Amino acid sequence: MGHDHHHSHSSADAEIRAKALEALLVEKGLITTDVIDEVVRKYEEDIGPMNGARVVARAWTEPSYKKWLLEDGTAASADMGYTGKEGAKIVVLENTAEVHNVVVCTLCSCYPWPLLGLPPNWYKSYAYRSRVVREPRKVLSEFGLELGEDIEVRVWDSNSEIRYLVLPEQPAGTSDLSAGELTELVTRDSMIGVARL
Amino acid sequence: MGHDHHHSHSSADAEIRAKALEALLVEKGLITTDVIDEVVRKYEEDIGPMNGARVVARAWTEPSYKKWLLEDGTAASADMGYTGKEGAKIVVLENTAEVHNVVVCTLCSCYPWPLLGLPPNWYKSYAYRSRVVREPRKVLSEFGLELGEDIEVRVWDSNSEIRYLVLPEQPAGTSDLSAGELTELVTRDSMIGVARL
Amino acid sequence: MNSIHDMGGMHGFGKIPYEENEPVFHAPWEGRVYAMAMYTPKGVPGGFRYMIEKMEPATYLASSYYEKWMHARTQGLIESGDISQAELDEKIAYFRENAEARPPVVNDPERVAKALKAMYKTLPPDPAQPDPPKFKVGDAIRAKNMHPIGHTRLPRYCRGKQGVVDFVYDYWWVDDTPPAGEEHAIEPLYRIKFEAQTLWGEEAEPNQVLYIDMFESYLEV
Amino acid sequence: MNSIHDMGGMHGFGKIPYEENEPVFHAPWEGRVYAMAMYTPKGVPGGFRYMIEKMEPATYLASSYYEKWMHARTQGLIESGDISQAELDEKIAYFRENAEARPPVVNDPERVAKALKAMYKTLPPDPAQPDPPKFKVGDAIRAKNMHPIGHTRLPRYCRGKQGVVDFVYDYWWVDDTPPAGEEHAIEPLYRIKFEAQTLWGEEAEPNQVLYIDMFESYLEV
Repeated sequence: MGHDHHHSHSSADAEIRAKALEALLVEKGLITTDVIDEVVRKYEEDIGPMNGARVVARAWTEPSYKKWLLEDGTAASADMGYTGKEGAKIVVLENTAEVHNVVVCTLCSCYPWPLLGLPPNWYKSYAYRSRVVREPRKVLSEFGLELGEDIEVRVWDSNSEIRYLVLPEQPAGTSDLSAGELTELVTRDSMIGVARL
Repeated sequence: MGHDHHHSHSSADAEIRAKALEALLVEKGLITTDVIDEVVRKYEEDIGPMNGARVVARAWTEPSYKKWLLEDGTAASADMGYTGKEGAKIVVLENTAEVHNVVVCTLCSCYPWPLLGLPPNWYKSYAYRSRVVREPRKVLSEFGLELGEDIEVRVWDSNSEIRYLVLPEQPAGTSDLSAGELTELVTRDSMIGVARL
Repeated sequence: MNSIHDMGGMHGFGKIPYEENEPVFHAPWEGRVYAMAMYTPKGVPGGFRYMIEKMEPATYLASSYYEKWMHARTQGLIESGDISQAELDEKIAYFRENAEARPPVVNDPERVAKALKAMYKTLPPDPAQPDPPKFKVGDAIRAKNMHPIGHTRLPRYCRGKQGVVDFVYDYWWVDDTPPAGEEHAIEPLYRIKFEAQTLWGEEAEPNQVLYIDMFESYLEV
Repeated sequence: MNSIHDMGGMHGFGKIPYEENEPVFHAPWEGRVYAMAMYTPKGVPGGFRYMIEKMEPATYLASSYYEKWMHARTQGLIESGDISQAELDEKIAYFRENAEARPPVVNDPERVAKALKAMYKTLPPDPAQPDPPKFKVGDAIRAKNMHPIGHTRLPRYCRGKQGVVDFVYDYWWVDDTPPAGEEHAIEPLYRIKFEAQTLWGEEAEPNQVLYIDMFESYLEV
C-alpha cells in the first residue's frame, strides 16, 4: 500500500483553490503578484541548503569560526548573511566519530530556513515525524546510513523556537580542499543528520 | 465541518467489493448464502438490546436474580439464554444515585453482543472512543445527561475480553409494573451508560 | 501497535454523531460483510483486529466500520492463500460492470445450523492456570511503558500511569501478538482502577475514575 | 491539543518517502500558497499551526503539506473577516469553470522590498525577563502530564516522563494558546534530555537519547 502519497488526485483542485485565494487577496490589496513571485523565486534560488553548506565548509576550514558557530549558531550564521524567518535562534550540533545527531519536528515541520531553505517532503512526512524519535537507527538505515551501536544517536525534536543544523564530519582526505570546493561536498541530508559524508 | 461521516461516497464501491467477496467465498464453498442471510436476520431481529432489557427488568423485579447478575453476569445472562460470541465473560455494573457507569472500547468496538446486539455507530465513532475516557461528563451532556459533581463517573474501557453491561436504576414510580412492562422502559443507551432512565 | 486505532484521549474528532432509531445495518452489504467476517471458517493471519490496525492511518480514518471489517476479512484470506488478489480484482471488475449481477446462491441448512450453534456458543473463559496471580486487590501497580509493534490491548493513555488492582479475573489468553513461533500466553487478567487526574492531569474532570482490564505482563510495581 | 499532528512515536505510517533531486515546490501553486501564507499581512486567529491542528484528523492525514497551509491561511482570513466564505466559493467556482483564467496581476516594487526585508529579519529572541529560571543544568525534571485543548509544543510521547535539564536558553514567548483574554506568557526555555528507554521502554533502540525544548511551565520536579 502506498504511503504519504497525499492524495495527489486532489492536486488539481488545490490549484484551483490557490488561484481563487490569490485572486481574492490581490483584488483586496492584501498581497501583490510580484511579492508572491519574488518569495517563490527566493526560496527556489537563493535560500536553500547551499547556505548551510557554506557555513559548514567555513567551519571546516576556520577553527575559530567553527568554535563560534558551535557557541552561537545564530550570530555565526548571520555573519554569512543567513538570517531571517525560522532562524531566530540557530543551534549547531557537531557530529563526531562517537556521536550522531539527527533533527526532526514531530509536531509540524520546523527547519532552519535561512540555512537549508524549505524542508523536503520526507522531512514533513508522517513516517519520518512519527518514527525517527522512536527508532532512529532503523529510519537512518532506510536512508542508507548504518550506525554501529557504539555511536550514540541523538535525536533532536525541534518543537519550539530553536532551529537545529547538524555540522557533519569533514570527509577524510579533503583537508587540501578550499572552502569553495568543500561546499560542493556538503549535502542537505548531512545537515539534517540522515546522512554522513 | 462534518465528523465521522465516513466517506459515504465510497459506499457504492464498498457494496461492489462486498458482492465480489461474497461471490468468491460462495464459489469456493467457504460460506453459503443462507448462512449469511441467517446471521444478518439473527442480529437484525433476535440479538439486540431487548435481551439486555429483559435481564435488567428481571433484576429489578427479582432481588435474588439481581444479586446473581451482579456477582456472575455471565451465568445470570445464560440463565435467560443469552450466551455466545462476545459474551465469554459478562460483568454487570450497577448505577446508583451516587455512581454512574459508562462503557467504551477505545481501541475498537467491544460490546456485549448477546445482551445488546451489535453496537450503534456512535459507539464505534472516533469521537466517542477518543473522548469519553477523557471528558465523560462533557460527552454525556451531549447525550442530554447532565451529572452533578457529587456523582462519581466510572468509565469502563472494554479493552480485553470482559464485556460490560450497565444496570440502570429503576425509574421512580414503576414498582407496580411487571417485568414485561419494565422491559419496555429499558433503553439501549441506558445499558451502555450514556443515559439514565 | 501505536497506530491511529489507539485514540483514547485524542482531541479533534468533534461531537458524538448520534442517530435516532439507528438500524443494525445501514445497508445490506454491511450485514453481509459482518456475516462473512465472523462465519467464514478461516482465521485471519496475525488476527482480525491487528489486520485492521495495520491499515494506513489515513485509510483507517476514511473507512467506515464495516469497510474495515471487509478489509480484514479480505486481506486475511489473501494472506492465508484462500483467495488471490487477481481473482478478487476480476470479481470486483465484473460487479462494477454488471450493476444488476448478484453473487451465486448456494444454500446448506446444515451449515446454517452449525453457524447458529457457534453464534450462541460461549468460549471457554478459563484456560489452564499456569502460575498464581502476582498481584492482589488493592495492590498499587504501574502500567508498563511499552510500545510493541504487534497487537496489544494496553492503550497509550494508560502506559506509565499508576493505578490500583480492583479485581482479579480468571486466566485468559493474552491477545497481544506473541513472539514469532510462540502461542498466545495465558495470564491472570486484572481490573485496574485509575484516577482521572493520573491519566489527564489538571485537565481531568472532577470525581471520575477509569477501569480497564490488564494482562499480568502489562503490569509492574 | 492531542490531535493527529502529535504523531511522535506512532506506528503505521510506513517507510520514509524519499525523493531524489526533489524540487523546492512540486507545483507552482505550492510556492504561491507558501508566499500567501507567509506574506499576507494578517494574523491567523488562534495561530497558524493551531488552525492546522484543528483540522479533522482524516482530512489532516489526507491533505498534502501545502494544502494544510492553504487551509490555515484561508480559514484564518475567513475568521478574521478579511474574506468571506461566499466570495471564496464564488471565486473557486469561477476558476473551476475557467481553466485558463489567471488571478489578476498587480505589482508593487515597494511591497516586494518590504517582503524581502521581512524575509531576512530575525525576530527578537530575548523578550523581557520576568523571573529567574527555576531550573538549572543537571536538574532532574518531569514533563507534565498535561492535555490542553489549545495549541501546545509538549508532545504526548514526552509527557509524564523524567528527563534532565541539558541547557537553559533565553526567555521566549510560550507558543501555547494563552488563557482567554491573556497574552502569550514569557518563560525560560530549557533543553531537556531524555533517555530513549524512558520514552519507549524495552522497545527502545540502544545508545539513543532525545533532546527537546520545553518552556518552564511544562516542567515539574
